[in-house]
Amino acid sequence: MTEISFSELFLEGLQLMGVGMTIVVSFLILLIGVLHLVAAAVRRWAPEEAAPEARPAFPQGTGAVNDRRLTAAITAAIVQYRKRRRT
Amino acid sequence: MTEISFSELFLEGLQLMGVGMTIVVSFLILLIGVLHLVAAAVRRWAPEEAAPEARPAFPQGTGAVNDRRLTAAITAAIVQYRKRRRT
Amino acid sequence: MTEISFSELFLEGLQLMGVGMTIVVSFLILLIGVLHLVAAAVRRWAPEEAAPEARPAFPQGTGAVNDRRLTAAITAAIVQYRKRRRT
Amino acid sequence: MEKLLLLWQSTGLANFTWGQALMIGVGGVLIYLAIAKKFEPLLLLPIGFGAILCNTPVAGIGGPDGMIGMIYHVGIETGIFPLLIFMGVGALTDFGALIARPSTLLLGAAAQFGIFATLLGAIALNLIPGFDFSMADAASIAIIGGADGPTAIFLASQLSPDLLGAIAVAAYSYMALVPLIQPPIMRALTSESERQVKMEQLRHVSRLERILFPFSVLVLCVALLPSAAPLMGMLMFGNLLREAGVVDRLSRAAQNEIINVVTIMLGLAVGSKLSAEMFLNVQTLGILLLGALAFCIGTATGVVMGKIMCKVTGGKVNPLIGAAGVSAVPMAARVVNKVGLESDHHNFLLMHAMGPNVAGVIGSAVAAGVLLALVGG
Amino acid sequence: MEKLLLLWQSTGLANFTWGQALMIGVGGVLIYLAIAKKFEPLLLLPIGFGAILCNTPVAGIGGPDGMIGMIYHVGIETGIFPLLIFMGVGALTDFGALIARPSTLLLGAAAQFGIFATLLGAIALNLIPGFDFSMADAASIAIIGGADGPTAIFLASQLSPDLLGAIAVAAYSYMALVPLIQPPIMRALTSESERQVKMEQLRHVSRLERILFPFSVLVLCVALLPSAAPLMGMLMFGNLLREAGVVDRLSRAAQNEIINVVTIMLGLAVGSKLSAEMFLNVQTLGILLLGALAFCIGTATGVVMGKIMCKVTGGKVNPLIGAAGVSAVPMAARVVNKVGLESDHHNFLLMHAMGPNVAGVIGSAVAAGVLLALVGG
Amino acid sequence: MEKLLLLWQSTGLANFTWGQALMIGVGGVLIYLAIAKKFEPLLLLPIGFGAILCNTPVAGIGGPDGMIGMIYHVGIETGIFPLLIFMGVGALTDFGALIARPSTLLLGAAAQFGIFATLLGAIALNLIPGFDFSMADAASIAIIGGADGPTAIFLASQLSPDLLGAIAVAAYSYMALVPLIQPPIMRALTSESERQVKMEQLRHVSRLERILFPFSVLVLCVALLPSAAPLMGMLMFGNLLREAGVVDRLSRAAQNEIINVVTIMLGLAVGSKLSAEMFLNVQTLGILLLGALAFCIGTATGVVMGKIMCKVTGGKVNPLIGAAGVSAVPMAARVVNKVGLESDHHNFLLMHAMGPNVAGVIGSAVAAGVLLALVGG
Ligand code: NA
Ligand code: NA
Ligand code: NA
Repeated sequence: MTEISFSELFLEGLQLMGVGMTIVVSFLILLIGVLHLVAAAVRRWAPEEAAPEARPAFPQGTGAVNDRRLTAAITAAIVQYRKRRRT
Repeated sequence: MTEISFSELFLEGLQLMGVGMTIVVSFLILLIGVLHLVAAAVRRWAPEEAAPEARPAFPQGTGAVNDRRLTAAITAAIVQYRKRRRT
Repeated sequence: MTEISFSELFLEGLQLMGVGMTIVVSFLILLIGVLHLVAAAVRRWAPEEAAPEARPAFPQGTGAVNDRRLTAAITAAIVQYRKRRRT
Repeated sequence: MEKLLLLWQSTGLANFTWGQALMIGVGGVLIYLAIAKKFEPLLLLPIGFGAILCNTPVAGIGGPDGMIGMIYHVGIETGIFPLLIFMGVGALTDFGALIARPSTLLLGAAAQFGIFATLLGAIALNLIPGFDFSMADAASIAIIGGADGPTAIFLASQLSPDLLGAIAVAAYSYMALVPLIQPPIMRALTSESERQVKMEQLRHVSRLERILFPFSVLVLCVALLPSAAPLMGMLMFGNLLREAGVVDRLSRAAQNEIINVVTIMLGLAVGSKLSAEMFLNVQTLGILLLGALAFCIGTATGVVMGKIMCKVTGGKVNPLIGAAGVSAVPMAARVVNKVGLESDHHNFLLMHAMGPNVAGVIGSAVAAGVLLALVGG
Repeated sequence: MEKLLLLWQSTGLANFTWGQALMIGVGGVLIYLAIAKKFEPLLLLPIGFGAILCNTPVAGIGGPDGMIGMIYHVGIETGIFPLLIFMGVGALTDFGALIARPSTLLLGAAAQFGIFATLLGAIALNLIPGFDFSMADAASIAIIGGADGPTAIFLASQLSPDLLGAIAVAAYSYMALVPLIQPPIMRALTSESERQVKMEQLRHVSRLERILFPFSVLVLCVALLPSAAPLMGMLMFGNLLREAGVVDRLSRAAQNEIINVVTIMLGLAVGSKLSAEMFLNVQTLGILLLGALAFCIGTATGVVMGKIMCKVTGGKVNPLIGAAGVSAVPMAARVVNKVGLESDHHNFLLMHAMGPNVAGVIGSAVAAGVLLALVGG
Repeated sequence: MEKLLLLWQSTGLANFTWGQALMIGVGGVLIYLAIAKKFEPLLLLPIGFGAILCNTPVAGIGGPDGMIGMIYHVGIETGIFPLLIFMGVGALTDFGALIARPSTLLLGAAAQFGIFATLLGAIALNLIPGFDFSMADAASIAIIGGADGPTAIFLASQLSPDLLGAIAVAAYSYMALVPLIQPPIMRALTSESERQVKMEQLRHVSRLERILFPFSVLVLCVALLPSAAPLMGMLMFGNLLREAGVVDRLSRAAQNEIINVVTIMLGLAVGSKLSAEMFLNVQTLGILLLGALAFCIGTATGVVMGKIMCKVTGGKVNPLIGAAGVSAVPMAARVVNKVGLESDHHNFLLMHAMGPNVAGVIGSAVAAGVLLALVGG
């Protein structure tokens, strides 16, 4: 490498800081805009009907209880039904 | 590449088609023969006794029925057990 | 390779056998020492309190008990079910 | 500011060529087809993404020092990726239906006529100005008719790397389109009564036969057609891992870890061949056209052979199953089943179509071997 | 015996340099931190073990013909390992919180100031005798402030391979120290009432938006900052595999097989850069110092931007979540949650902090692209 | 037709040499042993298949441009494959029994005498015309006595690549034959009362001891025998992944994905060394003979050392467990258990035999290091 004075390097670093930070911020602000656009476009042209696949915040929570109860109820019903059929 | 006239290339292609298709068909006919031979040999010298590991066409068949009945019985039992515990 | 007489090669082999076996045995004896030292050090400075992480034979602890009760209930149910079916 | 200028000169916008922009669009279309239309998503999604990345200006991701370029060099130039996928295919494939009824190999053979007819078609295209396919190119294009992705990629990587991108895209696209392409041809070539033919149940195949099958194929291949030995060898190796019953660890590795990882890498690497100069030209149109032709002819000859077998056996073979001979496992067999059910709601042809279907895989590996031996020299 | 002498000369004891012995100790310390203190064990344990193996005298395991040296050559010099890990990170990351509230990208942007301030700091260190960081070195050191292991390794491998060992160790160590470094800064810069700000629940994000997100990022990146395309491309490719919903096999491979295997190899290979001459010098001290500085500044600017957003929105943003903008996913978001709970026991900020947290990953990939474009030329 | 002639000339039949045909038969025999006799199927099946593919005439699959040739070049010439397998072995091995009773290392040491005696035997064979083993060859052959596949492959690939095929086949075959080879020797060298010796239950080994174990071994190895550091290092790295408890993802990757995939590749690649000129000669007979000798001597010296320890400890050690010192984990330990049960139906020696068994792995890695240091220079 050629000899570079400290002040030159520091100035270059300052420049790099300014340019770099500007780009990072601009890029992410642009991305904010694009994401808003996409969201608007999706809302307009491809809205989900009543959010059929919305994942609940506590997926295993009450659902699990219901599931277990349901299974129990259903299976009990099946057992009953089978008994009746046999008799 | 050297200059090749279209007709030469086409003729070569025709030839390739003939030879290629012949080989594919011969190869697979030979394979048919080999497979029949192998099957005969296996039947003769290493028959499976009453096909102990024969996989039934509908593997879940009657087993599934049993399983389902069992599940019903088990779940009913669990429900009962839980009820008893709670009281 | 240069021409090596058999006796030279054999002598070298003998030497290799001696040296090699010596090293293997010394290395592993040293390792025995180190392992005893480590074991002593661990016993002295970092003994496990009543082996808190000793893995019990039935790893799920109280869960296992519950499980066992459940299993009992289930098995009883199955036996019942089978009996009923047979009659 | 000098730095800003430097940066502007390093942006994509300042360096885009029209071709790159268009190819990024092509990549997007492939991904759209993969996600929205479920066109062979396992391959077309990575291929599409690879195309986008490799057409990014300045970055050189597909170049000799770029990540995807290096993956291409290691995995596709060497032929290793398609061979590893073929091993996985072997480990995933149940050849039982073929072993139970070896005669279905005839259907798998007949359907390969699509390959050789397309070879002639590719050469004939040279009559049109703008086309200049060499014999190697024609062979690589023709193999699209084999309806077998890894075989097509393997052959094209050996004979015509420049056409690899277009060929892979065409092969996987048409495989996804099998449910649209095949039924009209199948209906046109068969009568209602032929489509209603019921077939006997397949006999039981013992474990020993399943183990001996890979060796039967391999021995013939080694003795007669060594140029097909890499493809056929890896296919049969995978199948032996599956059927041996003593190396389940390895079988699972071939069916999962290896095939999944290699699929990601292979897809990205194939995408690197979707550059503007290689893809945006009239040759690609020709390849797409010829690919469709190959599928149609293969389906037709398969069905015709089915009709012949139907006649010869006195009505024991449903001609529809001939269409499954193009391979495209298991899509083509499902199509056969569906078309069959249209004529008789109780006639399930799926298991019977699996025989010609897997026979088609073997058939196109044989055809690839022939082309390698005769053209690749 | 001549043999015994030969053997003694081949022992480690006869060949040890002090540096090697010390570096083996350093490796041991890293493993201790990994196991006993749970400091990023997935990386620091293999790095530490790699350091021990590569500082074994005579064996040359880290040399050009040694196993780990070859792994370094194939995986890190080429940049492929960090890129594959980034693909896995993409497949593991849920960008939903960011899509639901894009404005949090500002926090991810602000936190990158830590990077650029550290760059200047690294250059300033040259005033002290013994330090001689080039611009490329300064950039590689600065990226530690990105709090993103694979990004740091990627950039350092391209710009300053000699500093790679120290940089990787610093990056992962500070990521593990986030729960100690951040809270004091967060508390010092915010008032009690600011820390109690409650935020609105995030809106539902549709599957289509999740699928379009990788493309939004990628298109911007390709058009404006191609030098970030490899990193950002693989991150977004992984995320697309995850969200596409049609390639679950590949998504799982990226999240498990690939990332696990590559992590082992990457760790060992990074360890090979922990040699005495590269690590046991004053520059490493400088790197450790600057790394801490970078984390502190990034946290501070993130929080300050959070305060600004709080003001501008009239109190709809809790400034604490700005601290998550340094990335270090998901540790920084958890720290935010914990500090928030100290002020209000019912205020769970975790989900709100995930937005800036993943924004920080994108932000530092952008910063890496900028540094590559401006310094790497 | 010229094309047909060309094609005939490209068939295997027209190009077969007798050697190739015979070697394909050898491959078949290996696969037969793997499937029907369950002889180490994970290795012998891929090796046998690799042998078939690489002896296919014309195709050149094992050549420098063929798939398996390239895999050999990348994975075995570099030593990377056996080292990765050793890492997996480390992650799969529980050294608890050895840590609880370190004295069993003596048994692992004694059994390595089989290696060095065989070395002398190999040299002695040079007296018979037709044999011409160099010292490197002798060392590679001798390591078969280590009863450790990856160690044998690693050493042979470094010292005598030409003998690699025969050595790998011999090593794995004899490992599979351990239940036949060992019992007669064990019975001949011990008295009924010795075989009935009951051993104390092993003490509990704490987690910390398990974590420190890899370091104990590694430090000794680095300090005294750096030439064994690659092998021992990877073995201990794998074990540390297992015992650390904080990197379960990596431990599972080492135990499954990596070891399975590498086993497939390693097997195929070893098969490429089963060529006629390298295998079909009198040297292979010598290797098979010497391999059997090595196993027998190792078993004998292990048992003799067991008898000595039995005497010294006043009957606290059952001499049978010395036979497990040859390694062949866990087969040899099971054989010990079985032979022990013959003399006392209530005396389960399995756990006690695990100590010498894993000690044998360490012992042969040390022996390999010695041979590399003294012969490999
Ligand atoms: Na086909
Ligand atoms: Na960041
Ligand atoms: Na051993």
